[in-house]
Amino acid sequence: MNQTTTFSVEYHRFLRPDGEPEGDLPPLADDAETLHALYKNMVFTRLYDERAIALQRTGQIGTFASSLGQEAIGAGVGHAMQPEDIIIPSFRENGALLFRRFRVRDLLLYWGGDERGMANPDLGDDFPICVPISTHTTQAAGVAFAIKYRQQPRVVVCLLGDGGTSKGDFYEAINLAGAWNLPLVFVINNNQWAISVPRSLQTKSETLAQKAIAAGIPGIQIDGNDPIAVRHHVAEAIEKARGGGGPTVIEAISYRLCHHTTADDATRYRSDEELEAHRKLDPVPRLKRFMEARQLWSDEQESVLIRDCKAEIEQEVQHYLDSAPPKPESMFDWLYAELPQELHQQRQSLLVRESSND
Amino acid sequence: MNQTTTFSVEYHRFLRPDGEPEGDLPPLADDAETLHALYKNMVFTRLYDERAIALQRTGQIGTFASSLGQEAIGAGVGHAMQPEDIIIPSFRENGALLFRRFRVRDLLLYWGGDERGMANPDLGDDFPICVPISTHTTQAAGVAFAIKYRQQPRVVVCLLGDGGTSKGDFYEAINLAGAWNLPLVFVINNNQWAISVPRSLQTKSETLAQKAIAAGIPGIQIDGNDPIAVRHHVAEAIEKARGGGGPTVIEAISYRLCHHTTADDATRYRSDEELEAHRKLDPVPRLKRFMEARQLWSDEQESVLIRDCKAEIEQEVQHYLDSAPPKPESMFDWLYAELPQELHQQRQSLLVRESSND
Amino acid sequence: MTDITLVEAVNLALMHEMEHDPEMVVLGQDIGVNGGVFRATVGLLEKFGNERVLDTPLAENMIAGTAVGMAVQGLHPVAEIQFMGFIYPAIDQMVSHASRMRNRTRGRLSCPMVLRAPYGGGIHAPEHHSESTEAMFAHIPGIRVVIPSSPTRAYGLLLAAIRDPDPVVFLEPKRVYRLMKQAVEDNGEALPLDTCFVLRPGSDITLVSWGAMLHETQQAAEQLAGEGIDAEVIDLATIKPIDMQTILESVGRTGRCVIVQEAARTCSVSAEIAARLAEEGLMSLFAPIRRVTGFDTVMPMFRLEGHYMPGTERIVQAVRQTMEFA
Amino acid sequence: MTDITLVEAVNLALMHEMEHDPEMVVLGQDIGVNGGVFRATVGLLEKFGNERVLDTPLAENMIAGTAVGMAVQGLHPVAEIQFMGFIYPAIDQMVSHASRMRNRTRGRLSCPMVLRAPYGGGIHAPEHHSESTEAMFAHIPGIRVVIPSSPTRAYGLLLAAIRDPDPVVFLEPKRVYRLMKQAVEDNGEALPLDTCFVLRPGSDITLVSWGAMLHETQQAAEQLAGEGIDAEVIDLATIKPIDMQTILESVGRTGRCVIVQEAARTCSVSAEIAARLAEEGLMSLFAPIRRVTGFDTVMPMFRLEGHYMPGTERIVQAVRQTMEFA
Ligand SMILES: Cc1ncc(C[n+]2csc(CCOP(=O)(O)OP(=O)(O)O)c2C)c(N)n1
Ligand SMILES: Cc1ncc(C[n+]2csc(CCOP(=O)(O)OP(=O)(O)O)c2C)c(N)n1
Ligand SMILES: [Mg+2]
Ligand SMILES: [Mg+2]
Repeated sequence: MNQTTTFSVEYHRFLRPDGEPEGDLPPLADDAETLHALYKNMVFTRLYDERAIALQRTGQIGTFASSLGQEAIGAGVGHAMQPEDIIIPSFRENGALLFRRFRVRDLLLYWGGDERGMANPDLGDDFPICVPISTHTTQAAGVAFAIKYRQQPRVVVCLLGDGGTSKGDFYEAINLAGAWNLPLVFVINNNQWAISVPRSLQTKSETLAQKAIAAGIPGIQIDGNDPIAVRHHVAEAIEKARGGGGPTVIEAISYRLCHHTTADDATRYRSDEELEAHRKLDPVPRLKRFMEARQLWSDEQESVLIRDCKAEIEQEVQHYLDSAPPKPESMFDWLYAELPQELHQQRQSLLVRESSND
Repeated sequence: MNQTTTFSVEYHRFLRPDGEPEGDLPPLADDAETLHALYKNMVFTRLYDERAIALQRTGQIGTFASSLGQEAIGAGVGHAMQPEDIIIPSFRENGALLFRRFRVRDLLLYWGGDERGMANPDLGDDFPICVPISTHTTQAAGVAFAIKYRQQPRVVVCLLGDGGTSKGDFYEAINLAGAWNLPLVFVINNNQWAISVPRSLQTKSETLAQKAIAAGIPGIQIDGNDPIAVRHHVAEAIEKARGGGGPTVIEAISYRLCHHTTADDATRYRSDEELEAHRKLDPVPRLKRFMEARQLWSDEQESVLIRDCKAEIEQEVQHYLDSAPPKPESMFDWLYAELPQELHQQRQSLLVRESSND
Repeated sequence: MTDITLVEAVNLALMHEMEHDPEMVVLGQDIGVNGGVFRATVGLLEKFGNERVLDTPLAENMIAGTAVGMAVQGLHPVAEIQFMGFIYPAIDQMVSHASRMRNRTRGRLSCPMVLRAPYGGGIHAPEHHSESTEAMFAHIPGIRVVIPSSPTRAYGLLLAAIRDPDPVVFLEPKRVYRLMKQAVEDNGEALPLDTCFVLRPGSDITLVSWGAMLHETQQAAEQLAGEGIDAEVIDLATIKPIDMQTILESVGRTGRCVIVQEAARTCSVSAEIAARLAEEGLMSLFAPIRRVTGFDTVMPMFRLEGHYMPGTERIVQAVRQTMEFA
Repeated sequence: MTDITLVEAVNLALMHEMEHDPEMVVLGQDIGVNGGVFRATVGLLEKFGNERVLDTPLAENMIAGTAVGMAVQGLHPVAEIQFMGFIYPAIDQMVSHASRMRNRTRGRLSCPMVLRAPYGGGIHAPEHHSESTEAMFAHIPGIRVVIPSSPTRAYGLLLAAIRDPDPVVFLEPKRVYRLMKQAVEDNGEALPLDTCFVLRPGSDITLVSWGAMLHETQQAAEQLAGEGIDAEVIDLATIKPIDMQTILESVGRTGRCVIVQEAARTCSVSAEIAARLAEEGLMSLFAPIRRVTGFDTVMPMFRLEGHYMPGTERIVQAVRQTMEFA
């Protein structure tokens, strides 16, 4: 006896790299406000990244991860989420975080080596940046369970990279999301590199989206440099989850136009040709051309936007630079709700040392 | 732009539960020697399991895991492997281990709480029983790499349960096996329960075989109670791997007719009806009926086989019961190749204590 | 109020808190219909339903990570790891996240979770079922590690652990699960964390232990009493943070100390206590501190576990040697 | 023979052994074309090809498990974990398998693997990149934990680790990677494992340290020499097993001991050394043992890491206090 079960993964794109539409566009493509919001977030993120790299070069923050070339993912995800939804990010989701309630000063504090960067009370339930790859994915399942348990109409969005899909954590998380039918959307930024390791060495699977099949949940591929595709398909998955339809894995195909971080030199391991080829797929000019062709964007709007973004970023940078240094004893003060007895002595010894250093 | 990639998982069976063939049979179905070997192993394993449970009930070994109802998997896997291949078992592969060079006395020593059970030098490169679920799967990848690195025509077979497929280890292992094209076959004994947790709570995926899709490698489902299907498809996957064709995941669908272990009471969590329904799928009478229908097996052969198996098992049990107790200091003597200085004192203190207890 | 065992006390505390705290959920392997392989969660599913009593897929890393997510979101998850031998995949979540959420968000988020696991040897269990690696957790800043040694303390300490606003690793000495019974009143009263319990006052020597080893330690104290040695017995109970005050005060009176643990010796909890005594209590010591511990070997399979685990005799011996020291 | 840094010495040892041992392979993240994020494996791919220099998928548990499998099969894998902060998923394989293969098969199988990882703070790295949790590994029976503190010791100890027939966790103090240079001869000579190195003989007090903290410790010793205090400085080097002979002998002479580590205090390696001194060397102590350690806090992000890590001043202070003790 033979029987065959089949599965499939779909790939979606609305805008060609040159900004020309292909096939039917979703309603949001006609909504200037949405397009402007997406575009603004991408431009702002790119300018922020640039500025942050400059701050790193001058020793004003530490190692920094840019999202150059991948801004459509952050913008699309950020815009697709409702304020009450919860984002559980990795560390390269600058645009998505900025779309939510993270401020540039928060992010600079974090990359400047200061825990206060993730402390802003306005962040609500949004998770802090997660550095250990994919460890946040199972947490996302726990958060999604809590939401479901409380019957709240909220959705969790968890972001990770292509490299992150190789870790057992990711698989365990999507498996639980499926088994428990959780309101949870995973968005993979497949920027095709995990530091120096290309996508082809991570896995033999033809797509990353098909990893969802292992969990019995839907997985789709989208052009991650098409902001309209990202916004549309992420929103669709979020609303499906909100309606009780369960989890989705979305592989957004993009490309890391930058070094891995400021501590990395990508020329060691990838060719200029490859990089140049991918510059042509840049999401920012793609959306701009689309808007321009529809008379939804002008040179003047562009220059106003850039001027405004820069001004806001500078203000935020100044805020960051003006921030008082963290108190040494703060490493004790947030460790537990109440400091255990045995740590009073250690805390005290730190204070004594500090004051004797004055 | 929309594109669709499709994947599939096939299910295979040759013998119906009543032992009648369906569809074309593979050549091995005509080979009396092979059929006898499979049958003998299944009968031996079942008798061994029974005896081991009796030993546990009388306090002569500790907790024991029977493979009742799942004997076709061990037999098929054991017979499909070449002597130079390497088995990396979990803890329920009694039949497969007995097909290789593990003796009943080895297994009883192990379940009797004695490390010497896994020490038999005849075991060659075969791995010891692995208790922590799925932790052996990545090790299997390492062993398969070593074989490939040395260009040896050997194959690694790694066995695990349905519950084991939920662990990240399994996914990380199949992913590496795919990425590195390793000579490695994973056989999942889907006995539909992980202690009290049914298959349906482990994962939403329709099959366990489809988890292979996440790694970009082939996954198939077989009737794990059809010894001919197991032997045929496992051998096919092994020989494919031996020829450089890479890894395969095989989900063998069976049913745990026994308690999880002697420490478990399955009546707490599953119904008699379910159990009874699955008794009808028992692999042992299935193969017997098939052989009988073809005049390849007689009542006399049956009684000789049972007598011989019992005699051999009794001899082995006696060997086990006669084994000298392990030396207390042996816990030090195999810890490192050479005992570090600081442990001499601890070892000495144990010896002194032992001798003062005399 | 009937006499109950330690595992029944665990069950009673879980029942009590589930009833009073709607934010509490339990999760783990086989904890639902089966009631846990040791029956610690028996009856919970029937009473609270599968919305709050969650049989998980088989993945300890996921169990811990999911509990972290639940806790950060304000639930009070109590996750069971079936045996301590399978807890290692959960360490990453404990050290990298559970212990840090409050600190890294300066209090914006926190992680009030409990990770329960039966631990320790002595029940002739299979390989990997007899671990005592509490020290690996005790080294992690930002968490608590709590070990009850009797039914009453199991009840009170588990309630405290669940109510604690920070992550707690709660290790249950499985050899004691059914070793003895005590009258436990289901009054919902938690015992304090971060504090030792003096089980037997004494003036000649201080014996510090926790978990299953307290029973050998108490037996040793009885036996020593017959020899005219009056030992004080302290149950450490909370392994991290350590209540050194109580221990220092005791050793300050007795001048002698033996620490008893089942775990391997090197970098263990007994090492920490001995080190602190050597730092802070050196001048009150009349004799070197002795540690009676498991060996620095792999926990042997069960035919030899009796040789691995410290027994009454080794404790008595160590105390005698300490007392004889002039 | 040119002067090289510690990370270059690691590279030299890897190069040397790859050339002489065809069973040796290296695996890890970014160790191939990229040569490792710290360049420890630079040049290996070019020289030995991608059959022996293996960029793995991103999964530390898998890296460790694969290395276990390779080693059991007789290869000599040297696996890199990119930062110690990401080593936790690998603990399960180390404690449950690498450390047990020989014992559980009574020598039929063994596990000659090395798990390398840069560790420690002080380079202003992001969150999770500054860990020092060597104690969690030092608690595991059946493995070795080795930490070099200079280029020469990195070269000799890494060779020894690779040639050792048992599993070794090899932790490289990343702050020292490029801190200093030494002349290292590529003679393939291993240094002994399981032994301390006396870096500076002295008669007044014994300072024990390892890894990056040795540098502060040596600076402190220099400073103290100016004050007329003659400190002996011992590099522990092999953290597990501990060579207590050398330490006891030293403390037997000096009567005083300060232990310096970067790691959090509780249940750490310094606790073990202090405990053993309190057990075996109590009578030679003129003053309480002091430990200068990281706090029992989460390693803070880098703006505060300087406040967390013990500096020369804290060591000097502790030594003075120990010397003043009457
Ligand atoms: C568990 C873990 N291992 C290693 C690292 C070091 N590391 C940081 S980013 C990175 C690559 C991540 O690749 P990917 O998931 O594709 O995300 P990307 O950086 O491309 O956005 C690595 C290996 C880490 N942070 N966590
Ligand atoms: C990592 C780990 N977690 C938990 C256990 C306890 N345990 C032993 S067997 C088992 C169920 C295994 O189910 P499955 O993989 O389906 O194998 P089966 O027992 O059905 O053959 C569990 C949870 C374990 N051995 N290892
Ligand atoms: Mg990537
Ligand atoms: Mg099963």
